[in-house]
Amino acid sequence: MKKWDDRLDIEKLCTFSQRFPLPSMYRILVWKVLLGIIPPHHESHVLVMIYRKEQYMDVYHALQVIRFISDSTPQVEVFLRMHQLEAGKLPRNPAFPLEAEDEVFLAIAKAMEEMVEDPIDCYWLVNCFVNQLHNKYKDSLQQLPKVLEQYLNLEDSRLLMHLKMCSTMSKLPYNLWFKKCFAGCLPESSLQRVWDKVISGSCKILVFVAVEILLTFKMKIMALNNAEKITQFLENIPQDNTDAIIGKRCLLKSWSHFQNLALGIVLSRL
Amino acid sequence: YLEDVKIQARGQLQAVESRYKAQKRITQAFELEILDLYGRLEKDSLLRMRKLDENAEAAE
Amino acid sequence: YLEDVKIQARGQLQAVESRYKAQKRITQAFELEILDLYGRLEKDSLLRMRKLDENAEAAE
Repeated sequence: MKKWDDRLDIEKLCTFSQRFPLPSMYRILVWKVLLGIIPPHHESHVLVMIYRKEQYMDVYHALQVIRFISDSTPQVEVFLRMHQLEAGKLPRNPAFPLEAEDEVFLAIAKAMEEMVEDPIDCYWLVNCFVNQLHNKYKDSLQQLPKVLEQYLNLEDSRLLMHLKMCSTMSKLPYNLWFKKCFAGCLPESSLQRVWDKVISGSCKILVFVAVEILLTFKMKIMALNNAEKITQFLENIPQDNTDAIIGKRCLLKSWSHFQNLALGIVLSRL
Repeated sequence: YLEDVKIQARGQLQAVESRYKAQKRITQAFELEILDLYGRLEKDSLLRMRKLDENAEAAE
Repeated sequence: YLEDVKIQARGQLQAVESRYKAQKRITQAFELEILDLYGRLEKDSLLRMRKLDENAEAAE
């Protein structure tokens, strides 16, 4: 008798990931399911992963044939070329300069590479994560700087005033925070917890983390009075402090508080 | 239950379809590469012919 | 009825599977073409280098 009730409940998984950090032993499995790499049925996982692996090998081999990659090409660059080929965006020549979106891909791939050991899993996760950012979140991501300003205004209007006085609001590292989803900016354990939320359906967490960073380094930021210096500092925040920012306190308590606030902001616009 | 079977089938179908689409992209990339390589070969043989002409002229 | 759904799903899966295989055969043919063209390009550039060497020797 076959078991048919071994299906993961996507909705429950999303709700759980929104509220708690995923247990690390299940993280990759849950991410793969949420990103649609494997279906919710346990029974299909082996078969579907065989297809995914074949596709990986097909694309990888093709890039070798057209001499886009060699054995010495770094893994993240291999992933980028694979992603470009699959999207029909492979440049005519590997020597062409990279586009801004390629840099975003590489940053996310580098961070993912450190979290995921298996290269096939890793490629699929990066590929589908980046696609999710492009497809599902494209419009919301553009709104995030505005939401950040509104949220910061509620949390600490003095800090917002200071940032505005130094004309920093338009120059904050939005690319790093929102497009790269903090890849290369936060240590791995924090990044995983932020990505749990992004993958399970909320890119507003990115605003929340950005504001927490601003609040944490408020003294330092208030002492700086020029946009370049502030931006430079924020792009290279000391990593030992950041785990605490994304710590339990923030992600469990303030996050739901923030969700309510964000909802308020959204509702007030209607 | 029936819904379940359908969802499961759809999951498998999506994976096979994506593998097929990737293969199609590969064909396109190979096509471009072949055109490019033919272009390079032709340029090379043109160059060689010009060289031969020049040598012939020099020899005259 | 459930059997029906399963048979239908299997049919769809097989259809995409065979499209994939067909596409893969095209890719393989193109791959051979690419390898051949690279071979010819490399032979050409070897020939050219040898020519240059000969010319240099002749000039000495």
